[in-house]
Amino acid sequence: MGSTQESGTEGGVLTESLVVFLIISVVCVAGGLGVVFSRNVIHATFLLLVSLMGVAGIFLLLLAEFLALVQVLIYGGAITIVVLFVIMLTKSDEFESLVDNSQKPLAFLISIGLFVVMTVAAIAADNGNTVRASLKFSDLGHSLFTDWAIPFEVASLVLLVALIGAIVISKQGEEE
Amino acid sequence: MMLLDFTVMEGVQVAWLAPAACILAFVLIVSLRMFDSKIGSVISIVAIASGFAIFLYVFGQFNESGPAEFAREWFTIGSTKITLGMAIDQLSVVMLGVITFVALLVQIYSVSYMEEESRFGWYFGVHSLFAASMLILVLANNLLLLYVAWELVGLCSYLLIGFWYEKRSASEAAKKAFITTRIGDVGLLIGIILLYRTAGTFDTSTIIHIAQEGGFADSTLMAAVLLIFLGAMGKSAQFPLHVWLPDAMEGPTPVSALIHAATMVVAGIYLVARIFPLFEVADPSLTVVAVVGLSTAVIAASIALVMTDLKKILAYSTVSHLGFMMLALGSGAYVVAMFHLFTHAFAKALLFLSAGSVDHGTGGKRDIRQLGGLRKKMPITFVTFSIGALALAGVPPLGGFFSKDEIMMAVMDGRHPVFFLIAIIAAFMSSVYMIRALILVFFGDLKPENQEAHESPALITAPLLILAGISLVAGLVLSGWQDFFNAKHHDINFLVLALSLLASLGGLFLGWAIYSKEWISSRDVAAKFGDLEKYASNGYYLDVGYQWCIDRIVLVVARIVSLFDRIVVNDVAVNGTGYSVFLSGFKLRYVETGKVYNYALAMVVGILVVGLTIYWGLI
Amino acid sequence: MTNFWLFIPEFTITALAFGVIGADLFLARENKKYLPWISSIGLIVVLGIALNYLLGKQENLYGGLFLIDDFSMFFKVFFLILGLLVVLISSEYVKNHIKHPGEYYGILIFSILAMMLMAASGELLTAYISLELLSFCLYVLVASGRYGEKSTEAGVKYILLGAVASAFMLYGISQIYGLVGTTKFADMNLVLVAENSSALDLGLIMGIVFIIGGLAFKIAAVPFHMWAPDVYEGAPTPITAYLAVGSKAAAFALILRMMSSGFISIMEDWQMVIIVIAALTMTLGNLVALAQNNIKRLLAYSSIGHVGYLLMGVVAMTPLAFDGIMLHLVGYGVTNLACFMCIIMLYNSTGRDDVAGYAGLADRSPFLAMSMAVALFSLAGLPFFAGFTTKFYLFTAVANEGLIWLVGLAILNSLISLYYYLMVIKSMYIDPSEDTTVLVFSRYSLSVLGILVVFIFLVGVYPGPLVELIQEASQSLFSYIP
Amino acid sequence: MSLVHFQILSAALFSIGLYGVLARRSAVLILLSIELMLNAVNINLIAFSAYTESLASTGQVIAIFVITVAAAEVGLALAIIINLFRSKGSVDIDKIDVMRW
Repeated sequence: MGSTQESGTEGGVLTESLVVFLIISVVCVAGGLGVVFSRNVIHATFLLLVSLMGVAGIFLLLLAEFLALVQVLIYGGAITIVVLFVIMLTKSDEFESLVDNSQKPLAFLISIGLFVVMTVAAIAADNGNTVRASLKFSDLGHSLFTDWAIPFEVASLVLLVALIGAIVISKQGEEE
Repeated sequence: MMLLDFTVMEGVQVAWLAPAACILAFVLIVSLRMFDSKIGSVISIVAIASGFAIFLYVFGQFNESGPAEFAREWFTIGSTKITLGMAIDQLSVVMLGVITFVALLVQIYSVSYMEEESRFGWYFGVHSLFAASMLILVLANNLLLLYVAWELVGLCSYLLIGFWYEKRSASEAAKKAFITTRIGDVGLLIGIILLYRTAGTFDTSTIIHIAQEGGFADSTLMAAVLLIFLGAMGKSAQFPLHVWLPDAMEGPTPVSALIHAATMVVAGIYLVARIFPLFEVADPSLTVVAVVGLSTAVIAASIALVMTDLKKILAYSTVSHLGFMMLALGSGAYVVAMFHLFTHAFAKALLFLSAGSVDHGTGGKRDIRQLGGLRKKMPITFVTFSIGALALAGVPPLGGFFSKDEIMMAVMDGRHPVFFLIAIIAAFMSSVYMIRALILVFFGDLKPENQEAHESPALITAPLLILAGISLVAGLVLSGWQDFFNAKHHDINFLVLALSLLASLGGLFLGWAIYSKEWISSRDVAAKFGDLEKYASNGYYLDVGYQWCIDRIVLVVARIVSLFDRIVVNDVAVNGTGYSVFLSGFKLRYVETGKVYNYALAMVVGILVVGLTIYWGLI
Repeated sequence: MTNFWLFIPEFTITALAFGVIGADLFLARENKKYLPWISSIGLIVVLGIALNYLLGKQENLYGGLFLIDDFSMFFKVFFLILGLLVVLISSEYVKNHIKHPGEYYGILIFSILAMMLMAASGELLTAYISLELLSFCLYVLVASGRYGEKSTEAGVKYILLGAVASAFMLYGISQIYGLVGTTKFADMNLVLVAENSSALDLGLIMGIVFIIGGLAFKIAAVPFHMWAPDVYEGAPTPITAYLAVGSKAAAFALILRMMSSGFISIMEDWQMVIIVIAALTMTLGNLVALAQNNIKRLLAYSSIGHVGYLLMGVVAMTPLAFDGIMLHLVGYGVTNLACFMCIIMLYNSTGRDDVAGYAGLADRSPFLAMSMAVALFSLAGLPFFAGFTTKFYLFTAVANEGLIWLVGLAILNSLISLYYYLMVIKSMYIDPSEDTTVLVFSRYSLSVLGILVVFIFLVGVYPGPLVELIQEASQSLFSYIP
Repeated sequence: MSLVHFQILSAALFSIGLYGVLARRSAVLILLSIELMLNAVNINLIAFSAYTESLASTGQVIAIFVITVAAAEVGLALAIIINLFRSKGSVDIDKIDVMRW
């Protein structure tokens, strides 16, 4: 099932790939933090794009080229654009006053708590495996269309329903 | 099954027709919306009359061929078949008779009593439904069906107490009855399910059989039996769950007579009698029954002494007598309990209907301080009320005398003498309050505002006379009763007999002395009742002494008890539970802020709490 | 090679959905009234096809992704009938209040497909994607109410919270996938049995809890219930009925299969938590319902209460308890639909959905008041109505496992619930109405309501055949456990 | 560099997204935060599939579905939000509490 590739070394030495990982991680996290702390919704959207492109980089590090491609195409090419459209359609100046709600401190605590729990879980379960495996496009495609044919078909219906729904709902306000 | 095969059928195969007829009446009245017309009452009375006819047939068959049972499958739970069926035995035949007969009389009475009401047909519809469910309750051969009927009966009671829902007190009372009895019902259903868990069936006779074979773990059986008893306590208004019954007097008087005196409230007694062998196996449980019964009898009687509302006096008297029945059950004599149930049903229905007649004749007065001297204006009611009162007071040879006496003997046999002594005191008090009510309502001077009082029409007095006749002779069936139940005759214990007689008559005399002295001048007494004048004047010291006793001891105790009753039991335990339930409902709703992020926070906190709980193995 | 005949109900129902949406494009505005007929006849045809081809089949497709057995068959039939009934109760409402009937019915039918898939899926991803299809359909349907009303608000709340819940569920799936190494329920069970993990590690717990959290959101169990009252109130009324019955039933179908064939070996770990959730859910639902004055909101809380009862069955984890859950789902479903049919009929003619709007209904429309009373009595679990039989079965099954106090709490809660149902009934029969015009309904509505009321009595009085079907279904579920 | 690094990154993104969901007032910003959470899931999935040979393609397949669903979700949610904006003139979550209690 594809080639395997040695990476990293023993003893926590900073390898090239680790450095790359750290840089991309910082981009991801910084972008994410920007999304949730930014006071400007347009900035937030662009920072989301930055963060998601970082995620695409992570996918590359994980040897999932196809996913990285999809990530860039869908998030960069579609989702962000749609969000920007919507922001333009709605009154963006409202966002200046629309910052955070009253439960912000609690939200902060809970998020930190969840992060701690998840990190502890990850560290506890770590099996120290440093070998990454990559997957051929054709294998992915084959598996998607044979083993996972049912979810695939259902996913197409999900998209269809979302499409119809979006049209129906946004047409509602017209002609009234 | 050939339902309409007119060859001789077993009683049990016809018995179900009685509730079926009543349900049919209910469905007809409700679906045809005959809420305002008189036809509703005709349908209902025809149904219950045919129920009575069925009883006569069933009774005849039963005397020939003995107990019988039949059942059909309803559905299965796992491997357990749930059946619905009817059983005919001594208990159910007796109850069948009492219910159909009293209900028939009460409905006839209601035609005249309720004629001015709107929703006249609705009243009869619910009456029919009540009769049907009560009949199902007593005929049921399994606990599940019994429970079903038990709930329906409670629902009808709720509807009828709240019949005059425009009156705030009536709808409050309905609600209170509903909530209070529900507390018991939870126990009942859990108890039944507990029995089912071990027995794998709801069939009453099978469960009893298994219990007698020792098939239940002691603790399970004990828990189940006590939980079921909790249900009986709620329905039969045993202390401290009795508080709903006096309030239930907000309903129409015929309803009080039928449901809250003669039939529904004895369902608890019937239930305990029905599964009596279980109580015998789960040994100390009968002591609980006896203690509850005894305390109910005494406490309610002492409260009845100080009540001024005629229906409330009767209500507390009912509670007290239900206590006597429980006491008899707790003393191991369920046959005696059933006998008292029987005599009490007629006597108390009679009293309530007479009270209703007073009410009807005086334009709605129920406070005994505003009544008085009615015996001339309402002679028939006077006679019937007196018979009822004396029967309950236990004056020989009326029905109540025999049944009370039997209870006393049973208590003497089955329990510690202390029980007996307290029971005698309760019996004594019941004489006092009965005579008090009798004197204050029918003797003395006629109040000027009551000059218009008149005797009630024949549709009202006829049922009164019939019930009075039965109360007069009910005691005579005693020996037949015990044979019918194959029970042993108690050896007559003359000490007990004498004491209980003394209690009844002493109570009557005392009441007479106190209440006629207080309301009529001694000269009037001397003039009217020459024989008694000597006693009254001789008994002056006694009079003062008893008055003192009553003022300083009985009244104080009674007030304390009734205060306790009002505040602790009523306001805190019953209303308090109700209110706290409501309050928490009303407070909790504000958690629902309408804000998405609050909702999301609740979810996330939920997830974290659940996860960490599992991780740390907290529960 | 996969036998595609086994997918025939799914294929045909997809075709039906497309057909309805397509027909909408070609039908003139005055002919749109035929859409519900097309949909319902189509659903009946699908039902016939499903029964004809799949009855009694036992198949395991795509290595356990998709299971055809009595359990999934039962739910398929249940969902198809449910969908049919929802189409029937929708038709008059849609005519008056919904702008795009074709899409409404089409998406409704897609959601039925989604529920069928959920009941049949034997694997996390398939289950998830089907759940997501259902959710999307419901988001659209919830938000499809008349412009400017509460519907949009309900839609926003539902989709945002639903997305959060689905993110958690996905994270859970990823954890399970990484740590257990498979997403198929049956294999998961094998791995978990083999590990024989007395103490689960945190990551795995996180996975399971996140997934349960996502499903708990769907069934609106406390504390994941908070969207439900708002969404139920805001959604178009037939959709509220559908949410309360369909999406819950589908999520329960999934939960039952997942718990019984995936997580049964680590039952001790999650059992206690579900007990607590069940207790909280039923208590909170019934208590808060006491304080409601909008009928849809009241029923939302009542349905939360019912979820509490159903969760007890999940805790008990026996075939008997599963029977109880399925039976109660059916009984509750029929009853709820009847209840909502009444609400829709009243809303269509008076525009009221607050409890006060029910005052004097008995005089204005005796049949409607009677049906509503029957439905409410059934929800309260009074004897001879569906609710009693099904609740009783469920409670008994749970008590059989020794959870007596939980059953006691449930009974207490049923009694509390009787109280608020009676408030509505009292309002209908007793309170005077300010408006005393007699309400007239179409023969169509009355007959649909009549059918539902008959069902309530049928399930209540003669549940035997239904119980037998359900027993077969739950047996097939437990046959997967080694 | 091993699996645990990626998992911690995923945890961080997930928590950041969650913070956004819990703390923001604009419906659009909440939606963006949810996207962050979904991406965290994807990192987790692909990391597992890359580091565990036996898991093979499943992780990537699931990730594809996650992206699909995320895209659809954004589309639908934005449509509903636009509708909300048209009827209320705002996308402020604090203002959509007509239905409560």
